[in-house]
Amino acid sequence: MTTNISKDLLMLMLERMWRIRHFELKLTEMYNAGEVGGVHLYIGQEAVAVGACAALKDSDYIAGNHRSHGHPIAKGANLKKAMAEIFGRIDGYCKGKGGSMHLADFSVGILGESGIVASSVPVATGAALASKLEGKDFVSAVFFGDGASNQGACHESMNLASVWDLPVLFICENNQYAVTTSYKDTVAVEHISDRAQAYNMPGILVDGQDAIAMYEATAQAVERARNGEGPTLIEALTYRFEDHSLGLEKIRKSEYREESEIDEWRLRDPLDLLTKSIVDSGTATPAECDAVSANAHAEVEEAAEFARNSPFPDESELYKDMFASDMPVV
Amino acid sequence: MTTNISKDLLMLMLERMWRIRHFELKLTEMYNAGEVGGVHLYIGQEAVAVGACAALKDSDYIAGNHRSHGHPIAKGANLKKAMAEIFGRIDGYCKGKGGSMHLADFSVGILGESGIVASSVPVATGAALASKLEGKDFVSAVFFGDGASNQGACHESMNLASVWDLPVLFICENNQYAVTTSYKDTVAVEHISDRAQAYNMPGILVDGQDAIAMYEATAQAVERARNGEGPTLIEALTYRFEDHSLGLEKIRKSEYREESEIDEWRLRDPLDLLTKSIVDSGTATPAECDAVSANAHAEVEEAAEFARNSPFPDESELYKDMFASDMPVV
Amino acid sequence: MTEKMFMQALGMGIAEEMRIDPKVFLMGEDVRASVYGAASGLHDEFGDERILNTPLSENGFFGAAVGAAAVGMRPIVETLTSFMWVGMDQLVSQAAKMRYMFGGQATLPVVYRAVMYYGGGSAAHHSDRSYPVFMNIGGLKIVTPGTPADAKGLMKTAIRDNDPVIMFEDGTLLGTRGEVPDDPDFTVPFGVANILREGTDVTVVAIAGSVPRALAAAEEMAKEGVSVEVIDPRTLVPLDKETILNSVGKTGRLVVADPAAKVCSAASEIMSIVGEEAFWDLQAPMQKVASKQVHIPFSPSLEKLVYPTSDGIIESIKKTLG
Amino acid sequence: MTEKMFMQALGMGIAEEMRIDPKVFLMGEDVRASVYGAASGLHDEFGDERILNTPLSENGFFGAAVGAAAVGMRPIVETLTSFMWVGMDQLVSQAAKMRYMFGGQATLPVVYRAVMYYGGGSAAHHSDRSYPVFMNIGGLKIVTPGTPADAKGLMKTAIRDNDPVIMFEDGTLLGTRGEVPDDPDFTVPFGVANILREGTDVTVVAIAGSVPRALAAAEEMAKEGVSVEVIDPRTLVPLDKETILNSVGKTGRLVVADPAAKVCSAASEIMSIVGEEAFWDLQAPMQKVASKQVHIPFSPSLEKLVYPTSDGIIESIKKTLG
Ligand SMILES: Cc1ncc(C[n+]2csc(CCOP(=O)(O)OP(=O)(O)O)c2C)c(N)n1
Ligand SMILES: Cc1ncc(C[n+]2csc(CCOP(=O)(O)OP(=O)(O)O)c2C)c(N)n1
Ligand SMILES: [Mg+2]
Ligand SMILES: [Mg+2]
Repeated sequence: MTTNISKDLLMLMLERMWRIRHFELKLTEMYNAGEVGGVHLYIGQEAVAVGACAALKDSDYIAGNHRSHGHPIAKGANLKKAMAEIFGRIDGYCKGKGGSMHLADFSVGILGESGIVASSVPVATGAALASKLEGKDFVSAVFFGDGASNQGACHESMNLASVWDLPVLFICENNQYAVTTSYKDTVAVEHISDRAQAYNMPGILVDGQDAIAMYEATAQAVERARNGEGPTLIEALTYRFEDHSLGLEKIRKSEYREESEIDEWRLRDPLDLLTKSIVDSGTATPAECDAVSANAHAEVEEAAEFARNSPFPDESELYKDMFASDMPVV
Repeated sequence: MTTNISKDLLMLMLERMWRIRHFELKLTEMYNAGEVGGVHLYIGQEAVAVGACAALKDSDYIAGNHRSHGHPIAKGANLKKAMAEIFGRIDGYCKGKGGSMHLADFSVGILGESGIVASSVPVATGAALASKLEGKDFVSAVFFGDGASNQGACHESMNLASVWDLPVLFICENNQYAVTTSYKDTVAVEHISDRAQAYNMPGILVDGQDAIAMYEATAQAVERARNGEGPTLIEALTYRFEDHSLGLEKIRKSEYREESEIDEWRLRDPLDLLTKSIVDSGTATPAECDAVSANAHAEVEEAAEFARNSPFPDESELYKDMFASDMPVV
Repeated sequence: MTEKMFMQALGMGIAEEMRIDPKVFLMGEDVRASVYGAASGLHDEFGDERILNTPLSENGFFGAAVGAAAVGMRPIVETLTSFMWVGMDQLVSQAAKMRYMFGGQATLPVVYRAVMYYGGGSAAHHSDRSYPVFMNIGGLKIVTPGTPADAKGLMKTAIRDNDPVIMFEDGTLLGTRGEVPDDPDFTVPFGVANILREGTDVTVVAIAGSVPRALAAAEEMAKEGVSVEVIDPRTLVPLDKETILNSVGKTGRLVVADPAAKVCSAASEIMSIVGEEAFWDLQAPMQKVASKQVHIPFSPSLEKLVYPTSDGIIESIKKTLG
Repeated sequence: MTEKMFMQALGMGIAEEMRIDPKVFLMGEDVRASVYGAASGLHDEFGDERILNTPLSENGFFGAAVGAAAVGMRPIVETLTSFMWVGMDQLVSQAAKMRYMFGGQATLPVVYRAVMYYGGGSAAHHSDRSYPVFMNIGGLKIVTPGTPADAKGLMKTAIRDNDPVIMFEDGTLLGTRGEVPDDPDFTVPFGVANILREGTDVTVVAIAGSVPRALAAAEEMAKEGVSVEVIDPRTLVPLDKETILNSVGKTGRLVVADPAAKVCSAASEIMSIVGEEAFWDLQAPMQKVASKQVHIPFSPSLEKLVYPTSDGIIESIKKTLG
């Protein structure tokens, strides 16, 4: 895909995608070594979050789900704090209280990942409501899966956002499966983006392996949102290359997907595709691209080291943060 | 509308519509006299339930909502038991435990009205699931409002019914308002029936004042359902002639609808329209039609008398029916 | 001080806070018309921008309130207790848990106004009194005003509070009258019980709609020479244990009157605390006067058997006196 | 009798009942692959028709189960406790209330299997132990098996029962082992507590995952010459009050160990009953050993502080001994 995106932005996207990839690979390694618990890997889907977040500003908000490392890293999360959180340490984003599924960084607009499928969809809609009520120009975007799209929360939020013209982007990452279940068995229409018709909003089907396509679709939707023209539903066709989660290996054995299908999707690795675009367009050299990866790798290693060395939260933390006010909980 | 519906069926529809109308008028009278509490009147919408239920058999199921007298009467409920229930008496359908919003008669397929908006939509979907799992040929139909259509329960049920091809009819009674709020302010699309596209099922827009049109649309959907072709969404355009409920008179003062709008809709009274069809087509004489009304009126008077004379449930009933087994509850 | 109805007092509290703080807004079904009463006049004063009629989508707009609060607004959400089941996930998974699981990053100043209609033939689908459920869940402040003055003062505190709060507005109290301070600075703090009547023989802890019933019972018992102390906890989270334990320390006898269903009720909780922490003070079995463990029957002949009454409280007081 | 894991015992119970009764079917997310384990092998045996993978629509399919049950099927629904919030309205407004509000017309033989993962770093969104919530709501039978044999026997009873049942399957017990009867006629009745160990000095009522911890504590105390009676109520609705009251009548001392959050917990309820009905038998303050009133923190250093432990139970036993 040819594009007129600046080199800076392209390289930023490449960097964030590599950060995610290396982050997830490192976690796999550490999981196998017994250093961390089970997590949901974003490998294969990097272009979705990164392409989308490249179209957002720091002052814009995102919210995510249980497949929970890609979105915050794409939005600019600090790898050390993210890793420390997954280690359950005091220097983590949530002081170790949240863990892998609850990364958040309110300071750069990351309203948080969420373990209950589709439960951050209404929350992101509410952030957009605040933008509208206060006449601000920030937008919010929420990432959710093909499985999540079947939750009532999505219907209610999309309808609400549309009748109130809220500046929110509903980004459905259709990675084809919810755990072992194909979306073809649970979604009544061909494309989830077709459901946008039911809410009188644009429904855009995007190649989720292509970061540039994701960026462009999102940028368009952001513009609409900032202009007060309301929400957009973006369906990104993508694939998770790995198991549903580290820790659910046994499910792989149930053979809910063919090896050949996985192999085919792997041919469209989002990192390869973006690198190729960058190189083919003469934007950067292969060596420059390799350096981005190497750098991200080093950052991730540092983050892991940081996380390992951070202490566990101590007993005094237990009741803290239940309430904003310091009051006895019981 | 010309039609090849049998005289028997037309007269049955007229009878049930008059039963509903007289039932509601009697309740209004008794409410004003302080004999019964607040209820949601179905006046103006009679053609919807009656037209739809005319296309169903006794072995088919229906479920309803808070506007709760029309559906059961349309499906063949006993007026005495219905009235006694609204009086909270032991001879009522639910021994007085349910009241106006919870009429039910499982013996003729009335799975019950429901006070929580949209909450019987999944239930009706489940009845249809049973039909499919057991290879039975019964269908189920659920009545819900324009307001209710914005609940997640509707999305989840319609999607589920479609992916599983369940024999269920989603009948949305668009009476234009949810309490004081126009559906135009809460539904993002022009017609609620347009949402059917999002579930890959037929969406049919029907004149809900026209019992024959309702019958025909429903009969078509029933046929599809019995043939294993799955669910249908029917949107019936209708109007409630009275306030949201007896007991919420003060809301009328908020003037959420113009007198002229009410007057216009009253010109299309479903009883007038059906009577005219019947008379114009030579199916029956005006006198025959009047007799139907008079008869229904007498039945309602009898039902009121029956209800008045039925005793209140006594203390021994309090814990009964919490559980099927006789066990101490506490 | 002016005499006001409980419902008006709630509305006064909201209006005063909306005047002070432009971040406060009210959303819910038909709030512009104020179907439930306490929002009367607000639409006229604050207009469409701050009084929002929502679609019938409780999970959606309960959650939208969380999101709006998370980025700095101060939403008030109006609903009935019985409709909270529909939006339960957003209340529990987001409103209640978000702050803790994000290590304190989220500040959620949102007030859910849960009107509890019961006692008037609303039947099973419209009569829930579910505060014990939210007490168990944790992370939400639970407010149960028992008098018109508290209705106003606690509402104002709720709106100013930086945590998610559920105001359980007791339907049987909405029409009660009492003196309500006009002072816009008047607030009632959370976590401080109200000793409505001092006494020395028996402690009656009365929640929400039980408050006037407990006071009537105390009055009645006074005629028989029994001195009853009546305590309204006002907020169940945080709970002012201290005041209750001190009172039992003085009286040695405890009756808890709670309109919630009796199993795992607020009454159960308070009794479990006293049975553990003030056991040696107790001179008689504790008495629970809560609702019968049934769904709410429509028929008045059955419904009247369900809730705590003055007579029921009197009977229990007598039991503790042996 | 064969030694089985708790999780296998649950599956055995389901399989046996499905063999007997063609109306029984299982539905839930990814149940064909048995992501949560206890449905292992069922898809192979019973096929697509009776093992249904649902969309991610808890409110929708929880309610569909009610509808299917209302017209004669016997659905088993698999979910996690934490996902029940999403489908709460159908559980409360329909499953729990329908029979009563329709005067007994609806018979709803539906079993909700709520797996409770906690204690293993699942964090706030996946660690709920919400049975006290459903105890308060009423209308649902609440089952909390504490041993593999009970897992099977109570599951079979649940499936045969004509009321809606929630089986709370404790994640910390899924891997425990024990003798399980092979007899397909073996069932465990509801409302009959299990006296797991007789004793004379202190009564410990232990719920779900607290059962092995209470037994370990009793074992430990025996070494110190203290005789502890350990009672597993097995079902919280119906609750076998009798057995608990009789035991306290004998020992005079009560400890309740409950993995639920402590406020308005099952422990609170049991203590409130004993404090009212067996007060004169009590010789010491009752002791609640329940989870701390916080959302579940991810970090193991914090999470381990939350739940009842054997040590915690021992400490409380000692407190009751003064
Ligand atoms: C409400 C709810 N139901 C079920 C689950 C269990 N669960 C976790 S992830 C998942 C599949 C989600 O699928 P999808 O939305 O497509 O996201 P993906 O995992 O494919 O990224 C399920 C069923 C959950 N976390 N929340
Ligand atoms: C979940 C839920 N939310 C709110 C209400 C209060 N309520 C009762 S009827 C009603 C309006 C329903 O509108 P609609 O579905 O269009 O039905 P109509 O009354 O117009 O027949 C509302 C808001 C309710 N009963 N249940
Ligand atoms: Mg997916
Ligand atoms: Mg309507």
